[in-house]
Amino acid sequence: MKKIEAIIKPFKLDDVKRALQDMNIEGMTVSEVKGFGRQKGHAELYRGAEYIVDFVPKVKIEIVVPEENAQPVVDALLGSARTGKIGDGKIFISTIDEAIRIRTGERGKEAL
Amino acid sequence: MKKIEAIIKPFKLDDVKRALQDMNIEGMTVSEVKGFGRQKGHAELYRGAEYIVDFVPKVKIEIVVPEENAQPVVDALLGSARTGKIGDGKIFISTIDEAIRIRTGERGKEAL
Amino acid sequence: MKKIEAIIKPFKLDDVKRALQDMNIEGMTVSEVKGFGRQKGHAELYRGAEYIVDFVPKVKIEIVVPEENAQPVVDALLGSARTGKIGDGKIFISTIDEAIRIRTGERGKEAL
Amino acid sequence: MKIRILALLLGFVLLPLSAYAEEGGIDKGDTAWILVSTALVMLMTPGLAFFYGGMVRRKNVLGTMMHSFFILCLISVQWVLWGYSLAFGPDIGGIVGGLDYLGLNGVGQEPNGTIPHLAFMMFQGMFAIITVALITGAFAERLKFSALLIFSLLWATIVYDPLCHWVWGGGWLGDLGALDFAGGTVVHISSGVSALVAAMVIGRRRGYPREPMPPHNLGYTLLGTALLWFGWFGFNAGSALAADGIAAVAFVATNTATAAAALVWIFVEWAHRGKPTLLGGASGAVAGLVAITPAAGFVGPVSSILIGAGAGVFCYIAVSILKPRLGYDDSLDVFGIHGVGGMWGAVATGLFASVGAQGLFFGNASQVGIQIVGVLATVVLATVATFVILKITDLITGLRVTEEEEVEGLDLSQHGESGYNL
Amino acid sequence: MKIRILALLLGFVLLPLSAYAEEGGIDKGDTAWILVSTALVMLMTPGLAFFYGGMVRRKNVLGTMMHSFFILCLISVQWVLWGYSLAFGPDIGGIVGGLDYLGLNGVGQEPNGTIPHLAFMMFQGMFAIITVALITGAFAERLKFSALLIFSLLWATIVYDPLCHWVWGGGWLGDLGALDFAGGTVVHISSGVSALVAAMVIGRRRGYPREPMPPHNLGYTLLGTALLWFGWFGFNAGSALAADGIAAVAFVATNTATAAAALVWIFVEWAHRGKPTLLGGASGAVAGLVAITPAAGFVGPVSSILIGAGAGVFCYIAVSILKPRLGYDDSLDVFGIHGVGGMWGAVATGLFASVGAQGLFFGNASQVGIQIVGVLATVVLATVATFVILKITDLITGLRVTEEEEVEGLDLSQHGESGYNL
Amino acid sequence: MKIRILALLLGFVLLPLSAYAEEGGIDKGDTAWILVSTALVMLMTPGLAFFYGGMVRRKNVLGTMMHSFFILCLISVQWVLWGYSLAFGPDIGGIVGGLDYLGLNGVGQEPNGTIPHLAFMMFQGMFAIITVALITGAFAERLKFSALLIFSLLWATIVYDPLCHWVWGGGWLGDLGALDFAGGTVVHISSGVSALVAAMVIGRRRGYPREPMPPHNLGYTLLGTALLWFGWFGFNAGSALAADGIAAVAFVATNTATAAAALVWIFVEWAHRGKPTLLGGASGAVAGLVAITPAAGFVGPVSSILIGAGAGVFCYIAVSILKPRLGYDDSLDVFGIHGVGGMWGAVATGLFASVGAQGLFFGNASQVGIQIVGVLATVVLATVATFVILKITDLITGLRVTEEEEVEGLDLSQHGESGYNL
Ligand SMILES: Nc1ncnc2c1ncn2[C@@H]1O[C@H](COP(=O)(O)OP(=O)(O)O)[C@@H](O)[C@H]1O
Ligand SMILES: Nc1ncnc2c1ncn2[C@@H]1O[C@H](COP(=O)(O)OP(=O)(O)O)[C@@H](O)[C@H]1O
Ligand SMILES: Nc1ncnc2c1ncn2[C@@H]1O[C@H](COP(=O)(O)OP(=O)(O)O)[C@@H](O)[C@H]1O
Repeated sequence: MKKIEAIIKPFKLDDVKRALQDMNIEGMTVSEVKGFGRQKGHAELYRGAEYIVDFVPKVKIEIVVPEENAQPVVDALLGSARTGKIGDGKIFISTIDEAIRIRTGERGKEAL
Repeated sequence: MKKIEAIIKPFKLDDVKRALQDMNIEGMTVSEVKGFGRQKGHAELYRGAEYIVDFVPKVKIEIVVPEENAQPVVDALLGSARTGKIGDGKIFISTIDEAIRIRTGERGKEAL
Repeated sequence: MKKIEAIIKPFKLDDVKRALQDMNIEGMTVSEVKGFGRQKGHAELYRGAEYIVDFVPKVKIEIVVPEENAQPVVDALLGSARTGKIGDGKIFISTIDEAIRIRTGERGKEAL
Repeated sequence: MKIRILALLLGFVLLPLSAYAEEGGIDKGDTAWILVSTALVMLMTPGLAFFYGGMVRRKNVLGTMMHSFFILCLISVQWVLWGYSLAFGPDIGGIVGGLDYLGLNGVGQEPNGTIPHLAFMMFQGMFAIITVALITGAFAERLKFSALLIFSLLWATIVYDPLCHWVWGGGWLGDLGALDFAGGTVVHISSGVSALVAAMVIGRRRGYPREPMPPHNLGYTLLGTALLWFGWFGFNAGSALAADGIAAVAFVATNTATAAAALVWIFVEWAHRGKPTLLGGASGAVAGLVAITPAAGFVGPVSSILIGAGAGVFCYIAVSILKPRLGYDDSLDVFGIHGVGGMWGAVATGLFASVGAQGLFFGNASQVGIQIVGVLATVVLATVATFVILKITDLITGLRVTEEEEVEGLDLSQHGESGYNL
Repeated sequence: MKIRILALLLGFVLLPLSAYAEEGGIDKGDTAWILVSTALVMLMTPGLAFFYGGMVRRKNVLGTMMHSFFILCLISVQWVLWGYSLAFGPDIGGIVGGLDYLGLNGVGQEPNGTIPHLAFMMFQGMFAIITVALITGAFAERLKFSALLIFSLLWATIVYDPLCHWVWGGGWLGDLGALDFAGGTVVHISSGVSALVAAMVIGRRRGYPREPMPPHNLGYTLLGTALLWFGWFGFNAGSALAADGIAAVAFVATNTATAAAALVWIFVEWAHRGKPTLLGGASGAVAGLVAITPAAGFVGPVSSILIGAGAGVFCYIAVSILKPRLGYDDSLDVFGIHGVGGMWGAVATGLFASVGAQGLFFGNASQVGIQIVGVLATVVLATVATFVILKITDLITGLRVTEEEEVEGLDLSQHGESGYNL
Repeated sequence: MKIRILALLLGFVLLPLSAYAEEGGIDKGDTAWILVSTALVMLMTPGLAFFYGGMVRRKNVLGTMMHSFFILCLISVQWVLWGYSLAFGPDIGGIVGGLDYLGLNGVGQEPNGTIPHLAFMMFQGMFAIITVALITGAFAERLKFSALLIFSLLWATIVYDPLCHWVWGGGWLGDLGALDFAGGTVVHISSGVSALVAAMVIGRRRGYPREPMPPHNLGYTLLGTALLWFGWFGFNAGSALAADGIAAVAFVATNTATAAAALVWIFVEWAHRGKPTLLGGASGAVAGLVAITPAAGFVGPVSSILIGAGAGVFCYIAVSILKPRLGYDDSLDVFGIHGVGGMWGAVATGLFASVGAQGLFFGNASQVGIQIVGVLATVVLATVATFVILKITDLITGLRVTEEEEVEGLDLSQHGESGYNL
């Protein structure tokens, strides 16, 4: 099994979720993160002083899928998360040794 | 070493923590995430209109253990996080190449 | 490619970020987590009653780098995140199969 | 209220040997009450900042609150410089006040009724402020801040000041006998209708109505509701311009109608959607406050319950059924609550008035007609003028932020600040 | 307060040629003060919503705030329809008021003392509201909303209205000479004791006391404390029913006792647990406000410090030592603060009264006995009636949410809303 | 204000047959107004807790709020026990009041002017409280709580009480003819200058100015601003000590200057940094409130605009340009806003006074000189005494928390509590 981690722009979450649902991905886990990268942060003001916030809000999506589904998921992510502007984010793929569904104890693909 | 990631129901965190402590697991890292899966979200109201929130609050627990401890930890998780209802969550196991304790620079099992 | 995950003390984030920038690491993803480990939590008061909060606020930094950069990054982390007191945190290293930049579709090292 | 001012002035003229005369016409009890009422009405505008600020998305909380807060500052100065003069200066043809009071020239400690003229001026000023602020709910989450500045200044000057003159300043609508105890037409219909026009001219928020845009902090909204309710005692009971029995009538009507409207909204939503909500209660309370405003000093407690109940039902329907059908994006339902609630209140005043004036149910059928004339006149003025003002504003600065700024949120894009660093 | 009403009525009867008579018995200074006080007391109930709402867990913030807000709406209407009549209608056997004032029939602008009758009615109404709202802290985080509706309506009608009549409406307890300046028995003992009964009948929250249930937003709790303290000036000093020296006495006593109680709680917790806490300060302040309530117009500043200090100590002990020992789950310590603080205040009034009445330390030993009779009568009524009302409510709708709903939180399960989307 | 007190006392002496005499010298309208004003000023201190609490980092929110709240409690008691006596007891050499009023001995319901002496005492007490609380912004996020306790008690007793006596209690500065309507020198210059001394003695926060320390909750800061603005009507218009024309003058000046200062700050920041900010608006508003305080009852609306505008400009410069150059860490800009705003206001009073007193622009050149003497005297007293008090406090408990405690935050380290569990 593969774990696909995507760091995306927060306002794209809805589109991404819909794209994944459309291809019958039934599970994912999402968290709020702060990103640091080529996309610059922004300046904020505090009583006439300016300071730079260099972390940018991002959303991380984690999806564990059987190996054969990895490429389609990546394609769906690329299709739905892209705006073409700096900061669109990354996809990282790694290997998962085992998955277990807590409710039933099922293992492997059955657990997803 | 193995990393065990469990996505569980938030109100089970206390039970899970106790179960892990009981088997002398001394470290874990917890974060708040939102899950999407078979468990349906809920409807919320906004001035007479209904909308669906499909992300469900979940807690993610990450525990890195020597390989031989992986199965006992999984068993403890299964024992303590299960309610038997949809949405109990998943356990994912993956491989960690190296672990280092920042304070001492110790590596491997010593670092855990 | 390697993913380096570091769990550090929140107030060290700024130093760590600077150390990584100094070695031209251009991307990382940060999230707020709660840690449980040797470092004890603290007591809080509620109308004359005391209770223990055993989770400690921590920050998790994830950095994906080409394999050859892993050791320098670890060194930078060790140098910048250490206070020498219990609770300084851990570094976990794992393997990433593939990285993709969403904006361009670039893969591998190019994507980082 | 106009009636009362006249009565008070008359009283002053006819009773030169009364207790008032001993202190130069100023009654300290009345003055204490009006000063307090003025402070209470002032607090309503920050209250509105929280009421509105809690309902928007987190990224727009400061931008939304800034609207109310900035208008509090801007119109405070506008009113002193020229607004009060346009509204309450010597009448010019029933349409607008003269410029005699520019910069509050000649407005001092002398009595106006039984209170210092300056106190009357300031009490009225707080009404001007909140009326402009109310509109901002319509275009929350997408207006350029520079547009807000220009729009507010023009709207206060071109719509509010003359309309206030029409009803309370010696203008034609007051002369006609329209009853508006504390500002149903002047404040609520005018802002509600202008809000609808603004929502349509400016257009919907990006993503509306596909994406849900849930309130980010209902605690703020409840806080705002509480401050509005609290301040509205000054608004309505203060409009008696005296600490007397009429003030008590208005106070009781205000509290009772508000409570009834909140209850009814809660029950209707419970029946309709299966759950009673806090936001529903808060929305109903504001609807009730709006509807009782023109009637407050003219009705008894049972009529107040009926007026409140009507507000709960009508505003709920407007907000939850009509709005989605018609498809406009009045972000925070200014029209659905202030427009609809205000119209119902104006008509209801013509139906239920029984204290110091008579409505239809108390034998005076003609009052309803007069009330409807008042509503229509307000609707026409507000619609036309708001449309023109928006077009002018658009020419000068543009109305909307860019799409990118809208996605980023007004807090960062317009103000370079974040609501929370939690 | 009863004494003062009598005095004012007497004054009115005996001085037909005084300044009052010139304006039909209404004093505008007094009226201004009571209208403001009424608004202040109204604000206390939303204040309570924040005081309580900040202390619960995040998932129950709206459900908790909704209790206070809904009761504000519900009892506002109940009071107008029949509550005022039961409390202040013509006395029936010292037990309850007659139905003459149903729907406020006959309650109008005419003077009651030196203020319009409607103003007196509304001032009293705000007391009825907050008393019911206070109880909700006992069953926070687990009550069904439908149960709240029924419980509140029954409790207001069966417990509050008659009890209010006993003490202030011409009933037997007032006749006995019990001193209760602003509602120590009527408001605080009654709600505190009922809260204890409710906590025991409804049972503990799931996980209590094993799991810590820390306050989710102490800023809200401090806001609530501030609004309570602010509003309580209306509650206590307004209970003079005049803007006079007694009002000033009550105002000073209120502020002083509150401050002293907060200081003492802070110091006691500091000594006992090693740290001075904000929640301790807030809790102590409320305890002081409670304890000084019956005494406010009867005591000087130094007595106020002592009464406040006693409240700080006794309520701290009740909440932090007694409650865990006895094991009941009065979620937000209504009994520990209002019950215990109210009883101490009632007795302390009998000890320290020196202005317009005498207590034990000023030579009138019998007053303490009378005070204790008042406490006991209130305890008995509140205990029995609350128990019965809870049983009835249980039959009609059930009292508790299901376990699953409790885990999910009241915001979502009862109201379909979330407190925050941050 | 002193002038007014004299006038009122004179009036009382010379008109024994006037309406006042009929009620023993107490005017109920005035009393109602002062009681309300006292409640309003009380609310300012919790308002300050939110104003300050929103600006610090999350980990210090409770520690910061606790400063204001604790001082409210502490000085409430100190004032009653000995503070009032030091400030308003029989004059001793123009320097300090005698101990006759210890424990409020002899301070009762009898009239002081036209209000009960107790009401005057309490109104003044609220000023003492907020003055001490204002200082806490200077050392936010690093002071030991035990140091706060000692510092506050000493500062109130050694600085505030005598200074208040100098200006209002019959002391030398009032005799000199210094105009200070509601406390420009007594409250704002004294706290602002003491804050600067404290910031320098205690030293910078760890990480300042390298690390940005953005406000954690600007909603709280806006709430605080709203409560301060609202309460300041009591502060300034209440300082008329009567519900009369002067109160109305002060009310209008307060609102107008505040609005103007906020607008100017917003526009200056917009021009200087490219964006108008909410925190700027809030800061400007407070600067305006500060600057108009000494002038409120002496100036008309146009002068108020100018005074407000000056405050906006001068305080902006002090905070955003001067402070970083000089490098001290006055965390929440107490000196930049209260010190600088207060000095500008004191001088501006000497320039613009035209109602009941004359300033430079109205033909009385000497007033400016007197005002400057007042400023200098206050600066000297505040600087020297604050320095000494800090040294004493340091000896007793130490001033700063440890580095570890500072990193952890005051909420946990000093109070064992967390602001939020979201
Ligand atoms: N090497 C990396 N390791 C982990 N996360 C990264 C890395 N590089 C970038 N990111 C994440 O991806 C986000 C987007 O990267 P950025 O360089 O801004 O733009 P782009 O995605 O267009 O290359 C960052 O905000 C960060 O969260
Ligand atoms: N394929 C997946 N990848 C990542 N996380 C998943 C995946 N499937 C489920 N999850 C996580 O597990 C949670 C529970 O899954 P769900 O399908 O609702 O019920 P169950 O655990 O009973 O199968 C989800 O809310 C989500 O956070
Ligand atoms: N086995 C583990 N798996 C995952 N996270 C761990 C593990 N052990 C420790 N951690 C994380 O590292 C943090 C620091 O660990 P701790 O034992 O307190 O001190 P130290 O880092 O000095 O060994 C913990 O708070 C937790 O977040």
